Amino acid sequence: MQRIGVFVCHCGSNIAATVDVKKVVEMARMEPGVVFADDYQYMCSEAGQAKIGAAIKEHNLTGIVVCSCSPRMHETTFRSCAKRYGLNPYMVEIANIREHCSWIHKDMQEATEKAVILARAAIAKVNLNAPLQAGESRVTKRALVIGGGIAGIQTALDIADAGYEVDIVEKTPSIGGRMSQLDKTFPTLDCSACILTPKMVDAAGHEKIKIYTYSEVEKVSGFVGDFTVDIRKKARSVDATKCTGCGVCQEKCPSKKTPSEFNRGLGNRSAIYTPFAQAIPNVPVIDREACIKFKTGKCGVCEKVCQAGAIDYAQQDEIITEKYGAIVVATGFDTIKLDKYDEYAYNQSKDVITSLELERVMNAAGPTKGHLERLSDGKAPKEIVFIQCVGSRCADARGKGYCSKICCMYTAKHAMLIRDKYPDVNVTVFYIDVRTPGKNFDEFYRRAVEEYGVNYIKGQVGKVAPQPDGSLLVQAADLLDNRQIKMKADMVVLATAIEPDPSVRGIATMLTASIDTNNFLTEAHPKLRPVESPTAGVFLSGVCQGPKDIPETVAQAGAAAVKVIGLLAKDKLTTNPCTAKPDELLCNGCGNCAKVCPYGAITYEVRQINDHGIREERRLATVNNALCQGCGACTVTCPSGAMDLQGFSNRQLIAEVDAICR
Amino acid sequence: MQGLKARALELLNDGTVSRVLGWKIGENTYDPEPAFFETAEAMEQFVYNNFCAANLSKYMIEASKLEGKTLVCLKPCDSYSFNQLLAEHRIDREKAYIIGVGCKGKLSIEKVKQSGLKGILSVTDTDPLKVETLYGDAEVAYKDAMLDRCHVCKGKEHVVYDELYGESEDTSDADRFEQVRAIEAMSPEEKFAFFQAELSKCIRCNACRNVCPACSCRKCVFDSNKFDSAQKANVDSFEEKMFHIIRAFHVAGRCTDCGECSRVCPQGIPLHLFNRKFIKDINALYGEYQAGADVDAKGPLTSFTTEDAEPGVVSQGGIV
Amino acid sequence: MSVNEEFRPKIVAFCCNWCSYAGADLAGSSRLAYPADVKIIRVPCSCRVNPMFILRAFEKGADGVILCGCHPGDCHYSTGNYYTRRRMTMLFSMLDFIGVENGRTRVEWVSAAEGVKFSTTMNDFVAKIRSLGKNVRLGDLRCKD
Amino acid sequence: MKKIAITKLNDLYAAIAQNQSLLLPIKRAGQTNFGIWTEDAEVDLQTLKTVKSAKDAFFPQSENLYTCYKDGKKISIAPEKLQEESFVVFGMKGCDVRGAMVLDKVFLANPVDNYYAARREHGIIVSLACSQPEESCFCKAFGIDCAEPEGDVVTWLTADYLYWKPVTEKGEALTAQVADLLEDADDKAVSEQKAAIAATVEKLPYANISLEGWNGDALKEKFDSPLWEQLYKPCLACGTCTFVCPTCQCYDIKDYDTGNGIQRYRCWDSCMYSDFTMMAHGNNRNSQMQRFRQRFMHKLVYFPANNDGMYSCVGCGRCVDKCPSHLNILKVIKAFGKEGK
Repeated sequence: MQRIGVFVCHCGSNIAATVDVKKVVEMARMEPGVVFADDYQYMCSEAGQAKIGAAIKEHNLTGIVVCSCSPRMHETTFRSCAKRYGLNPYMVEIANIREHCSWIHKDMQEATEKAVILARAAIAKVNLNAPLQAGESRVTKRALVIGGGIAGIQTALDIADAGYEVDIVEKTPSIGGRMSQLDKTFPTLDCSACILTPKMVDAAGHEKIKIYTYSEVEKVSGFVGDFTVDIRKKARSVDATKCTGCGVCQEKCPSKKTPSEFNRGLGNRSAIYTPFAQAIPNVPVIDREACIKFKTGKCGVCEKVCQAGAIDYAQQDEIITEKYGAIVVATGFDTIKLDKYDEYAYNQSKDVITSLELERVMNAAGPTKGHLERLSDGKAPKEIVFIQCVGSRCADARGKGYCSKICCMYTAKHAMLIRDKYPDVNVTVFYIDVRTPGKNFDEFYRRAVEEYGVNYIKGQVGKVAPQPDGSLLVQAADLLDNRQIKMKADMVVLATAIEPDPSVRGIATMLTASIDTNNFLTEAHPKLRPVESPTAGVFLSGVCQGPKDIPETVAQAGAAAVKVIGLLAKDKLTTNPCTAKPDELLCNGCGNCAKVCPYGAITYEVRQINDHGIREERRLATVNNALCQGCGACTVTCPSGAMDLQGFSNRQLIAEVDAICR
Repeated sequence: MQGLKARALELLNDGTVSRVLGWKIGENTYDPEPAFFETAEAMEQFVYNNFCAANLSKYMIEASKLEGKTLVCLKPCDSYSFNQLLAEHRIDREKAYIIGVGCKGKLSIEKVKQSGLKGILSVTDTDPLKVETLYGDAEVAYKDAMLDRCHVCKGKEHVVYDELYGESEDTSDADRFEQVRAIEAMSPEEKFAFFQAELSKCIRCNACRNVCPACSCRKCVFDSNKFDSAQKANVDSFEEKMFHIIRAFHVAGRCTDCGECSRVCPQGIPLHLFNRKFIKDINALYGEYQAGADVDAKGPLTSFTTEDAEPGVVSQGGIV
Repeated sequence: MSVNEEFRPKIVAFCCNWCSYAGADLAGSSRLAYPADVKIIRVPCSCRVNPMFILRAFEKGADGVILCGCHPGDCHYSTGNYYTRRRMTMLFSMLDFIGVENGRTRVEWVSAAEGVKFSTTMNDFVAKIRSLGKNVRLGDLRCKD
Repeated sequence: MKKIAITKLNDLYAAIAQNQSLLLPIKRAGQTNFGIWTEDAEVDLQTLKTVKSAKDAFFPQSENLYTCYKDGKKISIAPEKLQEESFVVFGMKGCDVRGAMVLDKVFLANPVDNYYAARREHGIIVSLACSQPEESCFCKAFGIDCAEPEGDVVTWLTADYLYWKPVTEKGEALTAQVADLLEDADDKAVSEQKAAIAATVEKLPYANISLEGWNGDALKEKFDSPLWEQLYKPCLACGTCTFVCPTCQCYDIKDYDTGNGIQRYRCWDSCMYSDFTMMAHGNNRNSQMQRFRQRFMHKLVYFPANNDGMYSCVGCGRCVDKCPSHLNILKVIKAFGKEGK
């Protein structure tokens, strides 16, 4: 029989205002196994924890129930507390009487009754808890960063500077990411390439960093501290060890009609190409879809002109298997597809472009060499309209419910830059709200309006209609003046919503990292653990976690690096003891549990057993505790109930059911 | 039958097998019992007639632990059960020598009695069955005395065997899911009344479970304390429901529809309906699946597709 | 129970730790109310929920059981909820087959970000159970007194 | 001797049920078992053997012994009420009536089982002669006369009438309750039926099976016989034989948590089950052979040894009909007979 202590937290007035905590204490005392119950203002505080500790000592408690906030919040706190006072941390259960009770119910009697039942269920469970011992697993002192944008580069640099090996896997031929496509950055207007390129060079030159470009993560197995990852190094068709980066091949390549990914399709590139001049590595790849040699077998110009003899048409994809202790996801973002936004005529007119495309247009290395011109006829625009929140803050299913966060600022930047360089161009911005929280952000926006005369109109654009004269008719509502606006524009720029790069879904599945409905990776805690995935050993850097600008990305990248360093600094990790455990006397060895195990944690072995005097050899399931993550899929597949989950055992869950239905 | 007996004896005598698992002649034609034969002398009592309905595959679990090979006689439908047990590592293929025996539909003395005959003294396994009773002689058509399951025969092919003996016949002449569909068409009240009446007869004798080749757990969850579910009392109608639902669930995707459960129920509960409902649902939602047809097949409840139907399909017009 | 007294169903909600339990937490921190009839049991993954737990709840007097997990494809354990989906489809179909009102059981996928969905789901489920009334077809009479 | 036209049987049931509950063979979902009579019940006197015996009337498959209630940390115990009202079991066959007498030996011997004793005291048995015995019947081997069974009232069913003969005081009292419905009758039809039954019984294949060698002294030779090892093999370890048996009396005692308290109940158990008499160290019979042997040794050796030679088998033949593997007590008796033991 357990000796259980029940501790009811007031959480200031968060709980106590709605739940009669004294009543919960009184009712808890009636429950089997309970030898002590008390309440306190803040159980999680030092004094609260000391109270728990004193009770553990005084009443020889073997288990405790804390009626408080969500276990997702403070389970770890109370487990550490228990441990400090000599109680096994897994003898702690939490009754969530805040999020699941006091915060959602108004009626005191009703909330109190429910709190009593939730406490009862936790008490019933802890009555069946058994002390669990965490196991140990080793840590491979090497990190993997998936994505070579500014987030990935920064994370890798920080980890490497701390002295740990780190590999970057980038799916495109060069690191650099979205930031390399940007012209200027807000609110300082410094040139993006000027601040990014040195970091790229640092990363490439760092002795602890290995960069796999044109490569993708193919398979991930293992767990925190001990991941095994297969990286597919796609065939570049160019021998990187021989290539000097002279660029002759690209010049001579006869296939030059492939839309350039780097220029967002606004210009073309050759079949053999480096995405941009400062690419790292400065080694081209052959796009086999576009290459005449690969398509027809004839050509071979690049091979002929390459003096280094680096062209290798026979190169094959290579699979590299490497072990890592930690994995950082830094897969970044893309702009959403605009197929569902016909009203903005994006697919009908070349003069309707996205903001990211405008970055390329404004950039000296871009398709227009930095001249602001209409892509349809090359004329200089006189009237430019910016439309904000295209697909962001969207109530319907066409777009995203969230704010893309960066658009207000980059639009102010674009408007300001255009007005600065081309004072004769009128710039009008249609917006829902202008959101400028950030250091020097609002000042920046105000300068755009006040100093540069950008015309901001609060209102949604209903339609952009291409006119026979080549102009664009913009129909909008001015919400402040409450009037309909019809204006002609030469160019329309859409502040298109950003979304996580589509590749993140597959990566999340491989990593078993959870993802939200918008495909942003979920953090372990939205406030307290924002750079960690709930999957141990997986960390988040940059926009894959949520929209953010460059300084935020860099800050988060550093934070993720610190978490990785903290992990890699350990020699051993303690493993989750809530793992599946088979009862050898009940196991049939049927093999069904292994079929549903996502981690390959279950194997079978033939063992001699003594079943109440019957001695025989049996095929029995064995669980590798280091691999098992404790999902419990196996427990339901097992018909005899031989497979059980420690910490969430059949009998514990049934006891909770019983306590609730009583 | 004599040929089969001779062949079995031959294999026993030449040491290919250490024993024969077949049927032993009973007090009458209609009550042969499953039996192991280890000697030529014992083999004199070997019988294989049209009343040999028992599925012997489950006995192979114990036989697999014995020294030497066991010759086992499997009818076409039994061979599916054998395969399923094989897939779940419950039996050892190396320990079995399978003679796939011919089957033209098996007879049931219960069916003969249901035709209204009482005090049966003897019966033949011919078509028609000639029945001698205390109260007069009668004849019963073979089809009328056949087990229900044989009317939805899986076919005459054995899915696993070492050699075949005798002719088989596909005796199916009914729609396998007709009864299931009839119940599906009922109102919830009618369904409930139907199963309440049927299950209230259950005496929890466990015959259905113990005969079932899919219920091969060393210790059934209803006999262990793992779920606090070890109940033997039929005090309350809930217990029967729980037992039969969970039993059906545990064998879902594993049940070959051999029909032994319904054959052995002393209260005549149509237990196969539970299993067949699951089979019908699985076929409809996850693709046609016959447990035991392929040893390497992935079971429907240990696999998935990302496009599977949602559980809500049940309340949105049901699974059809 | 007198006829005037409002029927307060007993409802058990199994929530997976990573998505739905967090969704319930979010509903709480967003103060999105749903009836107190719902009591949540935390499980690591929806695939931990054994049909026996659900029947057990009904046996002991529950009027409705709802199971919430991560959206298919988003399972923390990558595939757990796919198994849940098949298992529960089968179980619910069987309950329907034996004449149990099919609204008494439900599966909903609720992500950690869907506090609103959690709350509306629970409101809707409770309303459904209230309309179905007391569970009499699937319960142990010994627990009813 | 009284009689009542079979067309009026429903009136008779209603009259009996007016004063006490009435159990009789009722067909439900295709099977006939004893159940409580109601207006719409389908009474079935034609089926010779109910699937389960009438044992439930006195020794239910499961029954509450007492209930513990919890109030805070205080626990109170409420014993289950014993049977206080009389009830009638109608249509019990000679074998089942004898079955109850076998149970008496167990439950009425010291210490008396109060639950059982109360039911026996308040139960009135109206037995029914077996007009058409069947092939699996061998009650004669145990000295039972199915043509004139024991009971408080004995009845015979002919094509037109139910003949009614009170035998005991309880029987007389019940007869008085329904006297209005009964008319006087002579013994002729009954005598004819008895003679016909006797003639049929002689033709039954097992009616005269020899029980020689089966007695309380046979323990040693029977227990160690190698025959068991062959006989048990097809046994599925199900409990069909025990649960349909009118004399099997083993039970288990269990607790059920109702949420508000604990109901302690007892329920039939079967010596065929692997968890029968399971103890902390395991089971004292850990092979199916031992369990199988137990059942027959108990019926034919241990029971007579303790009860003045009375077998705890009454030859009803239910296990013969119902065993999924076609195993049964007859095959066991005959197997040993062949060995000449």
